Amino acid sequence: MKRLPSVLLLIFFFVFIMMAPQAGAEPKTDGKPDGGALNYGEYGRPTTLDPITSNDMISMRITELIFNGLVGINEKQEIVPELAERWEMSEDGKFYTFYLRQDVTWHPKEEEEPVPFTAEDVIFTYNIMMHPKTITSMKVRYEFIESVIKMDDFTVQFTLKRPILNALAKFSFKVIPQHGPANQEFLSREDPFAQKPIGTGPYMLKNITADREVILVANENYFKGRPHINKFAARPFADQNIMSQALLFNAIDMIVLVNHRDIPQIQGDKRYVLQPYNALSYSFFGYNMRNPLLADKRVRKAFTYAVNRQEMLDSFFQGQGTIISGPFAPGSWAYNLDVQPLPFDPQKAIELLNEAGFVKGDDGIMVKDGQKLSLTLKVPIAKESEAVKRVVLAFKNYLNKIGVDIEGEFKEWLSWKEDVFLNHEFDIIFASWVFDDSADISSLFHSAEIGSWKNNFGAYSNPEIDSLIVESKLTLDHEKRRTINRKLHAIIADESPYTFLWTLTNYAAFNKKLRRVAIHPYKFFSFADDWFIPTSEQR
Amino acid sequence: MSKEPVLKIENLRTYFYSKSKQAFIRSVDGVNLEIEKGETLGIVGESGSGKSVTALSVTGLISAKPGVIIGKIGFKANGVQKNLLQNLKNYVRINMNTGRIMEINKDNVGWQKNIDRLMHKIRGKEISMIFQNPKVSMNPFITIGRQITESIMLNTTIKKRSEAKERALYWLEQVKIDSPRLRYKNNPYGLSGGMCQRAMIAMALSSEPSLLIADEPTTGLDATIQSKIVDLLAEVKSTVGVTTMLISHDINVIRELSDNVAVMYGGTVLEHGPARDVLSAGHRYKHPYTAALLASIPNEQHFREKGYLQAIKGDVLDTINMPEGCRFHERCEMITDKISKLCKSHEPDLQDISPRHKVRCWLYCDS
Amino acid sequence: MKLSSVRPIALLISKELVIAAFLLLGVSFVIFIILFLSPGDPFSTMLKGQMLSGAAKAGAREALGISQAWYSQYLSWLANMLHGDFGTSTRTGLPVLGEVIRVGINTLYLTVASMLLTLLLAVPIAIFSARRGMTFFNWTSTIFTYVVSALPIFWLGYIVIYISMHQFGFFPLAFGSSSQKFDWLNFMLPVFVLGIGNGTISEVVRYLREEMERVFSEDYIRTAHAKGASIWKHSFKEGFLIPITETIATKIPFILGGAVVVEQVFNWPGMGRMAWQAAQDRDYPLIMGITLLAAIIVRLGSLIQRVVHIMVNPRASQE
Amino acid sequence: MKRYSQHSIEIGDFSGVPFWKKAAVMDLMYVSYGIFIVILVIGSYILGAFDLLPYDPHEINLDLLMAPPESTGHLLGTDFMGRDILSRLIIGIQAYFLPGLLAIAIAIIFGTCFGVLAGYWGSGFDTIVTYINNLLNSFPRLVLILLMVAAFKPDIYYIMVIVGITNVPVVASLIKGKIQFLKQKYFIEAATALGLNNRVIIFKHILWHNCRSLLIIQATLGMAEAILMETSLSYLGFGVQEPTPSWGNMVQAGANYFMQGKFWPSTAPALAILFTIMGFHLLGDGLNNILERKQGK
Repeated sequence: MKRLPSVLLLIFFFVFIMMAPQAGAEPKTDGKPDGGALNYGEYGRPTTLDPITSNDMISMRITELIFNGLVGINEKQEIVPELAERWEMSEDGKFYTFYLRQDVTWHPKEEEEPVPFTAEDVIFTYNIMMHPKTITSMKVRYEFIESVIKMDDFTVQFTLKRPILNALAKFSFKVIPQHGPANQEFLSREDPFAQKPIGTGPYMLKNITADREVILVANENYFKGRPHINKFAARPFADQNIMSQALLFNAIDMIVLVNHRDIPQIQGDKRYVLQPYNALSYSFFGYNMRNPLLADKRVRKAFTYAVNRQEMLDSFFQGQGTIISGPFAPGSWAYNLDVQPLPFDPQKAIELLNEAGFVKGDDGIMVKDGQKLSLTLKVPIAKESEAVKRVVLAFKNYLNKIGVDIEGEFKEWLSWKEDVFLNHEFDIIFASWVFDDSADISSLFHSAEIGSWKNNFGAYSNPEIDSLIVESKLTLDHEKRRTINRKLHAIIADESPYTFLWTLTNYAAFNKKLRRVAIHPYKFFSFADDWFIPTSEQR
Repeated sequence: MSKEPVLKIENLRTYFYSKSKQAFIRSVDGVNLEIEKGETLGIVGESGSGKSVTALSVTGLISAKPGVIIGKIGFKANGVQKNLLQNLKNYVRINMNTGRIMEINKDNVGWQKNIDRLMHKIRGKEISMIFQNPKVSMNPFITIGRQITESIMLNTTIKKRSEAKERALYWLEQVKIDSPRLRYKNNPYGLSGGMCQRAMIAMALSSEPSLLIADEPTTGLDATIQSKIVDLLAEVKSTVGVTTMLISHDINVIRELSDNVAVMYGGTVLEHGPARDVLSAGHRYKHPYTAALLASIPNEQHFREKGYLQAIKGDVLDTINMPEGCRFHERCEMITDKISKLCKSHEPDLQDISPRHKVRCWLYCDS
Repeated sequence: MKLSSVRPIALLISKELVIAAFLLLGVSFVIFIILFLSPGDPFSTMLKGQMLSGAAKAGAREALGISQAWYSQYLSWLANMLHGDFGTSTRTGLPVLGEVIRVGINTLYLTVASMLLTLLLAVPIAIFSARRGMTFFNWTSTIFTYVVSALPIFWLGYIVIYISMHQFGFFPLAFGSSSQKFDWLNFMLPVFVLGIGNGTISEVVRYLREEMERVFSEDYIRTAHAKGASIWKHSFKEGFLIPITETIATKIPFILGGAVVVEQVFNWPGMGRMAWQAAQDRDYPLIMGITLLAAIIVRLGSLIQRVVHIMVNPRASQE
Repeated sequence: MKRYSQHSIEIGDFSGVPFWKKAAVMDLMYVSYGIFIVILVIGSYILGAFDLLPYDPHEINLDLLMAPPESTGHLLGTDFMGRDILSRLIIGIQAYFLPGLLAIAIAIIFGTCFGVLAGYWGSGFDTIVTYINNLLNSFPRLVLILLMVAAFKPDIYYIMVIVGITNVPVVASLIKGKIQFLKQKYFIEAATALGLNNRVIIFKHILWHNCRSLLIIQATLGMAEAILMETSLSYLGFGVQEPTPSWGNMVQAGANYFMQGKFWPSTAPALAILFTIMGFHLLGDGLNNILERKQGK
């Protein structure tokens, strides 16, 4: 039963030996064994497999294996060379010059000589990304770039509109080959490239099985050296419970994101390793400041006081997470440790409400000059939404205790988005954001971001915040910026346009045959080329 | 000139249990009949008098259960000789001569299985039937040709399809179907009622049975066709000369075709004898019921006399609660004071009043 | 078969095909209307915060080919479809036709197999209780059909998986995977669940039994009996063929519906799963494609049924 | 006059015959079971309405998540929010009760109208009804409903209305068939000849006398189907939404823990569904048989 795949792999091995050009492709020097295969389970299917048009985590994880950026990030969150072996930044910080590696080749199309990677590709990628007809979520991130020019075949220079702090991190965008897409102007999902991507990364797409299993095989001439594991297979599952069971029955070797309710069961099993990694995202209840009741900061604070976050964290997520007080990643330079999360204190909450002029009505619901404090909470439906349900129900419960009537409403994802971002028909939402890698919260709280399809859905506007945000964006001095962000943090925590809940600790579960597994919190597979399986357990 | 009877029915009783009435319906209640080789026995009687059930009992086609078939049906023709009701497992046990229910033996699967065993090689082969309403009695999904050849190949020595087909065509000609080769390919749906009936007769004859049971062969056909069919049957009788048991409520049909006649009423035979005696209005020994029947035939001379059509008084017998005594006495018009007590109290036997003519009535028994 | 019956059938098929065409048109229109009336412009949700200027938006709009009013959208879509171009999925960008056919075939395996299973269970039960009346076996099996057709199907699926894991120690991944090769047992489990759990089996048994009882009491069966022929042979066409094909035709939609759930549970790469995904993403072209394919399958079923009906029953052809 | 009637024995007591042989008895059993279920449903509906429940079905208890049965006084244990399953089970029927009736009402009323139109008055309606029927049958029902619910709003009333609508043509075609059958029997001509007006013929003779059993069957089947449909939708995430309890979303929520060997939270509602739907099916079939037998006589 195991015979067939291994034979196939052998064949591929030969093919690549044939094709491997003399340049590069030196094996890794760490003396760890090559071989073995890793089947990991994903809940759902990838949209597209190219880094530009795809917009979901599953695709992002796969593209992380197939593509590289100019710069990368190591396990200590430091910026390290990747496709660019070194770079220079002009004094005024407007010009970034990247010197590209010369030994990099694109994944060979079948029976073809691998094409070398050049500056052309970088420019091509940028142009396609910014083309108006290309629909991608990355545009916004790269608005700061003025232009890009090719100095020579292996040198590119980016010109920035204005200097910004740690712009370098942003140059980690994945580069796609010029000879990849059929349409050279812009990239749409119809383009065959979107399903048959060609990259420079450690793994290359072999095929997609009848079962929509995405099969990746080792790139023999990866410029960082051949990855150890021969094959990655991303298997889509339609039911998370079944997926966990699949792991426990060795039908798959890894689950990238374990459902928290399954953690105890997997912990109990010695054959598997649970590896924590920080989900670079935080959950929150967001308030609609357009609603006069919620415009009053005391009310919002009262809500925050009323919610027992620790209890929720413990009983729903096995306590795997940290409660936060502001919009920055805890432990990051921007996070202000002096701002403590508000404690659970219903009494205080009630007092605050009374201050705000609310009194308990005879039906136990707070009333302010004849207006009941009853709000609608809108939540998007997902099939696997138990955790969400739990948090929402608990929230409702807590607020009922202090005399607030919450009307929970679960809506289908797209119509929810519309209600929130377009029509702004909501009082409270439950959602989560991904931390911005450069701690930029302008899109969330800057008053300029109020409007349809803008992220400041709550219409929170505060001139002080606005000015601080702008300031922090413009400043180039890291220390100065740090202090500004700490200030921002403090103010937002006090104003509490959101009730910040927590950032969770996610768990990847995998068969313990996998060794030296390091996980990038967000992109997950960044270091996958170092993972290996001891020869004895390769089967 | 005494030939041995092909079929000898003795004291046949066929009851059905009616769930709704919670009682047994005595459709056939002590019938004695015999048919001699080559003769045609006509059975006449009102509807519900048990004619058809008798026939079905003989061929073991009674499907309703639980119920009773009991008695003796001796069948004797080329080689075969057996009682068709040999130790049949019945749902109830009854007293052979009075027909009283003695006991109900529980949980009985019915007789279907072992009747099929008994009837093996007889039903269809030795005894074949003609039913009423030919159009529904022929399989509407199969061409008549196929149906006839099937019965030929099942029941005769012919086993090859081609021969069977020739044979079938022969029989179709015998029954005067025009352009048989064409009809051979037709489904019953494509044929007229008369055609169907002819086809069915052909099918019945095609297995060369030693007994042919025609159950109301003319019912459900319109008058002209009826007479044609009757002619056909008469002709068949003369040419093929098959022993026939002809069942009809139409006295004219009976009179035309049968040598002997049995008059049935309330599940038993009231009169049995040569057709000419039984069915001639002027005959002196006659059962009141037969007389009434004959009187009820519309004929214009009688109509001129009386000015209306004679009908039998009273209504059809309640077959669940038989009246004690003669079954007919409640409707009988010839009861004389001398015998009326007898009529009410005891049922008369079927006794000879002249050779081969039996009547079941107190009028004609001395003492 | 005989020439005489070929013509009516050819005629009928052409007639049915015309009807089917109209129906499919109707189906596509209904779906289109639903999608059109549904709140929310999926396009703008898709573009959320990805566009710089209105002009760019317009550009992207036409790139996606949704710029005109709804009826012209529908008509153009229809026109393309008649050229065999069903558009591409807005989610994966793959051509809808290919995708739908690919998953459609998988679903067809599942559906047909479980249909067969349903019949394999239902027909014997029906026959026995029609012929032998209510014996203990028939009674229990009838009750059994009632039970299984009242079970929530995904729960049944969970039970089956749980048992297969903890009793037999294997994990049902239909279609195998790169690590597990295709395995009949894995293939059979979903079929089993859908076959007995699709909630129609009791109706099927009931219907078949009634039909058979009716046919067995027909006069022509008695005739066949009287001439010593096998009543099975004679009752086959009206008593089995027609009712069974009828059942198949009428129950296909239900089984397809059940497939949606079973495919989720057993991770079956089929139409139902895709339908669910598409419904969530408002993937218009894909939804269209899937529903049309489903409709086509259903129509095919009823076409077969009609043809069989004509072939066995000459009367029908005259009508 | 004395007759030797033999009722003494012929009240042929079938006592010795095993019960499953006696169709009448079986049907009675079916029907009585069905009625029992219906009473149970109505009863629990009333209980819910006057909330006479062991616990408050919405009361959240985070210290007692997924408590096994019989522990801490929760007869059937608690669910993933520590809510009492029994109470939610009882109140859960409310998700189906009125909506289900609505679905049935839609199906029966409109179906009957169309059926009569098609069968009684001529071919024009007939073709239309047949077309609509085929049209709706061309969708897998679940897919259609899934689509609607995803497109608009996961609300039980939506679901039920659609279930009702999809059942309209079914009822219609059945009624139509029945009427055409009656026409063949020259029954309607006779009635008209007797000078009855259409209203009487349709309502009294056609619908009441001849379509009763058929409609009853459809009603019960409709209810059963509605419940199953909601259950499947709940599994797909589009059923009745929290915090409103429905058996469907209870099974779904419980099933999340099924694989971990915690069976009770899904088994209890699943069995409730099982028995209820069986009840409806049996009720329908039994009643049908009985009425048919009546007519047969």
